[in-house]
Amino acid sequence: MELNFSPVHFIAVPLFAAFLLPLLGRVSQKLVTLVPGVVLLYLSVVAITLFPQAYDTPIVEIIAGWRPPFGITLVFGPLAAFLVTMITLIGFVVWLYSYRFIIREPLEKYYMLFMLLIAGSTGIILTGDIFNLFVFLEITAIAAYSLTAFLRDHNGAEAAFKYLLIGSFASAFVLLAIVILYANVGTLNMADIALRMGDVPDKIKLTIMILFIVGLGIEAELFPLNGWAPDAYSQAPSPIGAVFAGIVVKAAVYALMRVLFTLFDLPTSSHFLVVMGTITLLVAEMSAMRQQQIKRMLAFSSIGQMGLVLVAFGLGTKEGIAAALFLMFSHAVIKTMLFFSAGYLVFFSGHKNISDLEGMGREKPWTGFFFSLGALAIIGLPPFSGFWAKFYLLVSAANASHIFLIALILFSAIIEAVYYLRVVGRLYFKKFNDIEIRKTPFTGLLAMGILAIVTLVIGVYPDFIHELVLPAANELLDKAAYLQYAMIGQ
Amino acid sequence: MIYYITSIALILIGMYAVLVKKNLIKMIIGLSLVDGGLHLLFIAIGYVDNKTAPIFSKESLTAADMVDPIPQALVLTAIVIGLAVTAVALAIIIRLYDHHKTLNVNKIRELKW
Amino acid sequence: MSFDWIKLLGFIVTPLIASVVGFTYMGLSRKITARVQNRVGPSVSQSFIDVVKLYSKKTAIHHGLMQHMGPVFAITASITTLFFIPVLKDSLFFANFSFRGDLVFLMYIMVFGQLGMALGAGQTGNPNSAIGVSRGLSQMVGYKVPYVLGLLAIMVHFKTTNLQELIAVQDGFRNWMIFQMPLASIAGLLAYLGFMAYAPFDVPFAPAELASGPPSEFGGKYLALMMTSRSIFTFAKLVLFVDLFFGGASNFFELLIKTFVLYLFALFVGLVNPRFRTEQSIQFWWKWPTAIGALALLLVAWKG
Amino acid sequence: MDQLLNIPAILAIAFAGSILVFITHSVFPKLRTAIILIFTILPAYLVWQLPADSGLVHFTLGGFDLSWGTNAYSRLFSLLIAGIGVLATIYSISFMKKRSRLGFFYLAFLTTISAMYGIVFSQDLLSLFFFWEIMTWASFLLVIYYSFEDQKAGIRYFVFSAIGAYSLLTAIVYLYSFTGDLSLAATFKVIPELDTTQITFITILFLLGFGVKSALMPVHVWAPDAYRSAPSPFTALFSGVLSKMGVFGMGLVLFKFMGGLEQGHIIREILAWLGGITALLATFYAIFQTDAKKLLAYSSIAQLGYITIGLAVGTPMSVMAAIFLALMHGIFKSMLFMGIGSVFLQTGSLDLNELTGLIRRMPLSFVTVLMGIITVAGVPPLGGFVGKWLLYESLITSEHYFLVAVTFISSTAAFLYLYRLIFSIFLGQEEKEFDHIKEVPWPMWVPMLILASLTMLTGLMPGLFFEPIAEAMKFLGFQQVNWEMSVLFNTWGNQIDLLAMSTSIFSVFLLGLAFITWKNYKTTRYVTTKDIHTSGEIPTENENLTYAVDFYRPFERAAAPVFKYKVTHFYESFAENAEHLFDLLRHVYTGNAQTYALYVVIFLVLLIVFSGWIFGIQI
Amino acid sequence: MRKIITFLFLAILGYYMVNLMNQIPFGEDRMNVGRYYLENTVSETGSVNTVTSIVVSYRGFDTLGEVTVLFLAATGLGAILFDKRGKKRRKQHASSLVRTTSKLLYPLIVLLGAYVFVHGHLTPGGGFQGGAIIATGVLMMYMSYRKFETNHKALTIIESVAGLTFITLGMTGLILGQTFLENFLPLGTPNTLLSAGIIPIIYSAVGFKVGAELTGVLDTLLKTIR
Repeated sequence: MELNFSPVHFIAVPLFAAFLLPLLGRVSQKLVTLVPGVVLLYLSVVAITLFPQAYDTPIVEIIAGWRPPFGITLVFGPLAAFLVTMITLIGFVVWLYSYRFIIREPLEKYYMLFMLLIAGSTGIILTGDIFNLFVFLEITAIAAYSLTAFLRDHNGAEAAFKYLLIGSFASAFVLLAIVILYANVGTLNMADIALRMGDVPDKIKLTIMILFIVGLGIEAELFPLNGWAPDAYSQAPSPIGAVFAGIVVKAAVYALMRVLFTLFDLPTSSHFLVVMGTITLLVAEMSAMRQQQIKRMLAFSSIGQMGLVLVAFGLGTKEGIAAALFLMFSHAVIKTMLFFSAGYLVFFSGHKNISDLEGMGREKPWTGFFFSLGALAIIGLPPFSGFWAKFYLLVSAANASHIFLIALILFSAIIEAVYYLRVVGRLYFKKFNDIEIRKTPFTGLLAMGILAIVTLVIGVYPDFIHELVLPAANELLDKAAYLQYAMIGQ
Repeated sequence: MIYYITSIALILIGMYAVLVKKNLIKMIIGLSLVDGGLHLLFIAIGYVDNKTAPIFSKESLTAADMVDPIPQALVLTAIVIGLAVTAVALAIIIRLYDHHKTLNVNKIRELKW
Repeated sequence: MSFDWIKLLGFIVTPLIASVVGFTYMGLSRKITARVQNRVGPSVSQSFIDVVKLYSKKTAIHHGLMQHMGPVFAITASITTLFFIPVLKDSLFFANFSFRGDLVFLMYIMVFGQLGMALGAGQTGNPNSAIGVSRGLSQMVGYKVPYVLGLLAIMVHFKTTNLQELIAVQDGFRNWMIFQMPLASIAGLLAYLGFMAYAPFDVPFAPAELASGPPSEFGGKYLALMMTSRSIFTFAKLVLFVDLFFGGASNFFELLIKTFVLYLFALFVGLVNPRFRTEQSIQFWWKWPTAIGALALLLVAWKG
Repeated sequence: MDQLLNIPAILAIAFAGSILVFITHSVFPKLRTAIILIFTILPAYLVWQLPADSGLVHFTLGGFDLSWGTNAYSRLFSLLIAGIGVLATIYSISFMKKRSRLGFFYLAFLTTISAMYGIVFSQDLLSLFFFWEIMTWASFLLVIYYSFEDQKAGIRYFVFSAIGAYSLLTAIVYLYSFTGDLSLAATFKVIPELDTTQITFITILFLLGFGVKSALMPVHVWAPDAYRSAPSPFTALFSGVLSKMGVFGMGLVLFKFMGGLEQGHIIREILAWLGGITALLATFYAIFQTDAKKLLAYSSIAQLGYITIGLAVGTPMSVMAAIFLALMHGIFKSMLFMGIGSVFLQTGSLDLNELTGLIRRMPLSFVTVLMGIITVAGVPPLGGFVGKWLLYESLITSEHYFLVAVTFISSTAAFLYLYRLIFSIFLGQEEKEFDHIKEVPWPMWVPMLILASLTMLTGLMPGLFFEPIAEAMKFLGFQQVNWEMSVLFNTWGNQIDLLAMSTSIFSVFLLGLAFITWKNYKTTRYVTTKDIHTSGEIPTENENLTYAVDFYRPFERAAAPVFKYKVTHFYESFAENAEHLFDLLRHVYTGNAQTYALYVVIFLVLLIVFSGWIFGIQI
Repeated sequence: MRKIITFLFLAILGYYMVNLMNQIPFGEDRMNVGRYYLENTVSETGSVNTVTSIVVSYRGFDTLGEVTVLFLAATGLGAILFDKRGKKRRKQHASSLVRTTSKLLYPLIVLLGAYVFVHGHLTPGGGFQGGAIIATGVLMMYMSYRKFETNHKALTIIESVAGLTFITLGMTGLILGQTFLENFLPLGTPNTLLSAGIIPIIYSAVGFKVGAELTGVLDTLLKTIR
């Protein structure tokens, strides 16, 4: 049945589930917790079945039967396929983890927001229409605000407010950019815009690009714009922290890159990205060094990783972008695992501070083990996926002959090693006493285990991912081809 | 042109409110000001001199004498989004008020560094 | 290697001669010291009497394996050293192994004995022995510096590390090393004082302070063995330095004269000097002798 | 062909073993020992079976062509790993019996061994680095195994290894950007074609990378604490084999990579002098340690200094000396650490001021340590002498006069700490508190004695080692390497006949021993060390006659100027300041929402204003 | 201090924006996609209100997102303010005048709202506007009567059902036609109520949804005020 083979499912099905959940809530809470999992599983199945097709010939889904540029299209090329698959899989694991982790009311609201978040981020990646992208960006953002404030005992509200304030600045700038863009090209389909971009004066083009950079850069955690990130990450429920690191930011970065690479081709923009990425990386790692709260530390570290991703994109070469995608994948997996284990550590010990977690590794051997594994992996040690990500990045940097950049990256990696290993060390010494032993839920362990296995397998045999990211990188670079199929030939 | 100026002025005033006012509610008002400004700007861009609304209510009307419909359609969406954001913001502010018993943004700084 | 019995005979005779000469020198040293201090002093044969007495004595006690083996280590070292030193110039009879070894090896084998003695002394658990050992080893680090520098200079200059060849190059009075390479020789001779461990460098044994230091727990045959080894070792050292700096000796007469003069030199230095503390002696060696040795080495290195 | 498949098989078995141990430990500990033994001995056996020069196994991973294979050089080191690895594992089994978290321990332990196999077998830079890093983190886990206090040491170790590894990585990617091919063979070909600055840059990076692991000054500061913190069986492996990986790498760099940098090149000289300084200073530091393992750690640093000198000087003789010393150091240092470790196991202390008089309690350990220190001191007739002799002769003949003086002095000073080690632990007064001490069980002393006999053997006929070493040096590019079974000779034609030497030594020794025993064994009786001549009266029990504290005070006073400066302080202050800087820097994140918003606006405005400068187009 | 900095930067920003806007002449006709819409909307969608046709048909996907955003707002509020629902209300009633008037007007307002979104494809206005009008009516009632209650369950059910209708329509389009949200009903004659295919249906669904959601939001907020 061709129903299965349509990218629109990635958006429609979660929405459907989200709308359905309140009704199911009337029936039974069990369903409320189960249905999202089923949906995400289904989506992953769809993604994997669509995969080869997308890599063979990109699927362009027309909405409401209007050809571009008049209707809205969903473009499901290799890049989109890669990221969407990643998002659905991560989403599924997050659900697996939340299944027993989120036990406070309102359950159904949590899962509705979660579903909407998934829908939004997949929408960002799939859509071929700039305004539609804005809409989905907003959906993701609002869902994220609400989820940040979900826990009522933490300072969730404060974090959410900061996030919302900066986030609405972001939306304002993006909208402004779209307005000016529309005023100049009179169309909204990205491919069409790219075609008409030629006769836009450079200054206006540049202004639009700057507005996009600032607006999307806020979501992508560019350095001076990422004040919201640490708070949001650390205050949101642990699975949501994982979702931020693994899904939301990735979608935002995709949006930024899609806009920069497809709409604009100003030559020096890439160098700008490299510089900003490096600054982000360094500042984030340095701030992470002195954090007391474990989740805050993780937050800063993932900001740093995003900095790396930006650097890799900024290199602008094919292998650079491939490295960036690889990095996105491995970071999504590892950081999710870290957030999960940290979540359980904090949950069981009842303390957020690293100094209070001493000996937790002995109380909770598996959780501690997964945390240590994640730490080793994210530092970039073999045989974990992090190593390959870093290696590809460095190789591409070297081929672009940025030796200094390599030095900086490795310096930051050393800082990272220090603060992660501090935590790992603390976990295993000093028996932890004042704690009543509760069993770690099996689903949680399963979730972490899956991620651990993934990072290990990718670390030993990176070709799985490496062969996928190359065409994806190609798509981002090969503008002509994109226009060709996004406009369906015209 | 005056429309442009006005809407830009609105945007800037809103931003000023957000950046300077200490009261959370006022900051949110500032945000909606920014939104309003943006929407006006969009509409203003879509406007074409002495054309009418894009509704074929009478047979006599042709496509030639109508303004650009797209901005209006988009602004409709934008408005709704702005509304949603404002609603969530207000809800968060209620929570903040419960937690900190103040609306002064400088006093709400438990998460830092 | 073609093995002829005359050599084997050499292996047996050389130690004997060495011990005899060594004991004689010891006796002489005591006599001379006494005369200088205006005493009568024991007869020259005293040390022979001592050692014979000790050998015939019945050893009563021991403190364990290492004390048992320490003296054996010591004598092994001394005799092996002797074997590898050409006692007489171009005489097959006393050449023994000296063609098959070289200076670097000698430097090491000479330490071997001290190590064995130190181990033995350590076993006895007498604090004095331990203190003596610690001082001795510390001093060793002191005087090795100029010694090594001087020897290096010589080896480098003549492009050989073999003692035989070094003797060969200094035949004839004015070709003695001390004239050919005065600086190196001076450094070496100053170090030689340390080797002999007479005053002012006798703090390791420090008679009357440490109760004769490392050997203080040894009695009977142990002590006898150690005394023998010491005498042989003394002789070996003297011969070594004679070979190094004074052109070796072609017959016993010459050898005795040279060695005795050298011995007296050490002795008189000791007689006119008070005892240095360990660090003083170390610093003494690390100042001028080292400088001289370094200078010598520099000159050689610069020349070729 | 099956020989080719062996290498992946070895690595697979080894790594699988480590994981299997981790699992079985938690499931059914009964099988643990068996599995450990199987999965250390089987790979070792396969390594033994490997031919000296198997072809390459080619495969691509992650888009890079990788290749594994053996050559004479790597085979030499792989045999070292196999031998010491097996012995250390056997030793560890009864050493670690009483400890907890054994699964964790053996996971890391076996992983380290396997990673080292990987390092020597990998014929391309990527897999070299890959295994290198695995080795690093596995050993890090072992360093922090014992307690929270060791964590500082562990992190210091990891940070320095990371610095090294990352300079390695930089060099690798930099090279790759020229060659586009990671295999060693291709790299060797390409490097000479680069210009000198590039070669110098790459070489320095590589040397830094490998020098860290082999504890070269000034990047040695991690070593003492790390060696001290790690459990003794692993310290044996750590200092004995793991540090040799650095040597292995240096050998590759100096003789294969630096095609452009001939003998006497400035880098070689600097490296040699670094090694010399390392040897000297490390020895002096070692003299004043009161912790047995730290003492040995510094001594290892010094020994590695000698090895570095030998490699850096780079004449055939010196290289042979270096590799021989490396092997010897692998043997005697692991045996010393094992000996000290067994003392630690039985007494629970490593403090030289506290331990005393264990000789009659633990004779076998004593013998081990005795042989060990004789070897370290380089006193004939044991194997250490051969290496030292070769090194000095090579230095003299290659006109590194002052270098040889420095090394000689340092090796003379080595006597001090060696004597102190054996004296304070085994000799001296026998105290009551150690009366109950027993000798360690056989799985611990058998490996020690095996190694001890090895040192004896190498002392008599070093040719057994010269043969493979000569092969390895052929691989390194030394065509004609002369050696004989038991005669050492230098390029001036001076020689030393080890057989003559040992015959005289042993014959005299046996004669003397026979004499003294025959004379004494009936008559003498054993008395305790309390019963000594102290000016006539017998000391009472509680009278302290042990002379151990500040054993070398006079020497310390004499050598005081040397110890004024410690590079550690520099690093620590650096780290401290860095952390303060970071702390300052993260105050950018003032928790104020408005400030963040302001950042956004400011950033936007700045971008617009300076757009000309940033993007090239002024708005 | 902060004020000055802010003012400064905003001034610069404003300057640049005005500059920018100068390059975009006001009131000029620069449509290209828009023209296509204007020309073909009647023939293609059968809706005479181009804006509506764009909102619902050409860019229907946006509208789906839009609805989602509103739904999201309602859900988010529910999640954020979960544990403090329905505590207290205002103390006193409004004046009787107000009460009677609102009681009179309330049905009319709701009716008007319904009219607006049903005729979305013919007249200005549509689902959102209609929903908003309905919500206003409810708000009025809230203000006048203390006792006034809306059935929250009912509201949520309406939201869900309406949303489901929207997506189901889309899916039906996907099944019957080729694409999501494709029109599968006859277009009918323009300017009559039953025309423009699925547009009125979708708009009615949207109307219900928006009305219910806004009401829900108001309900939540009102009931949490202390």
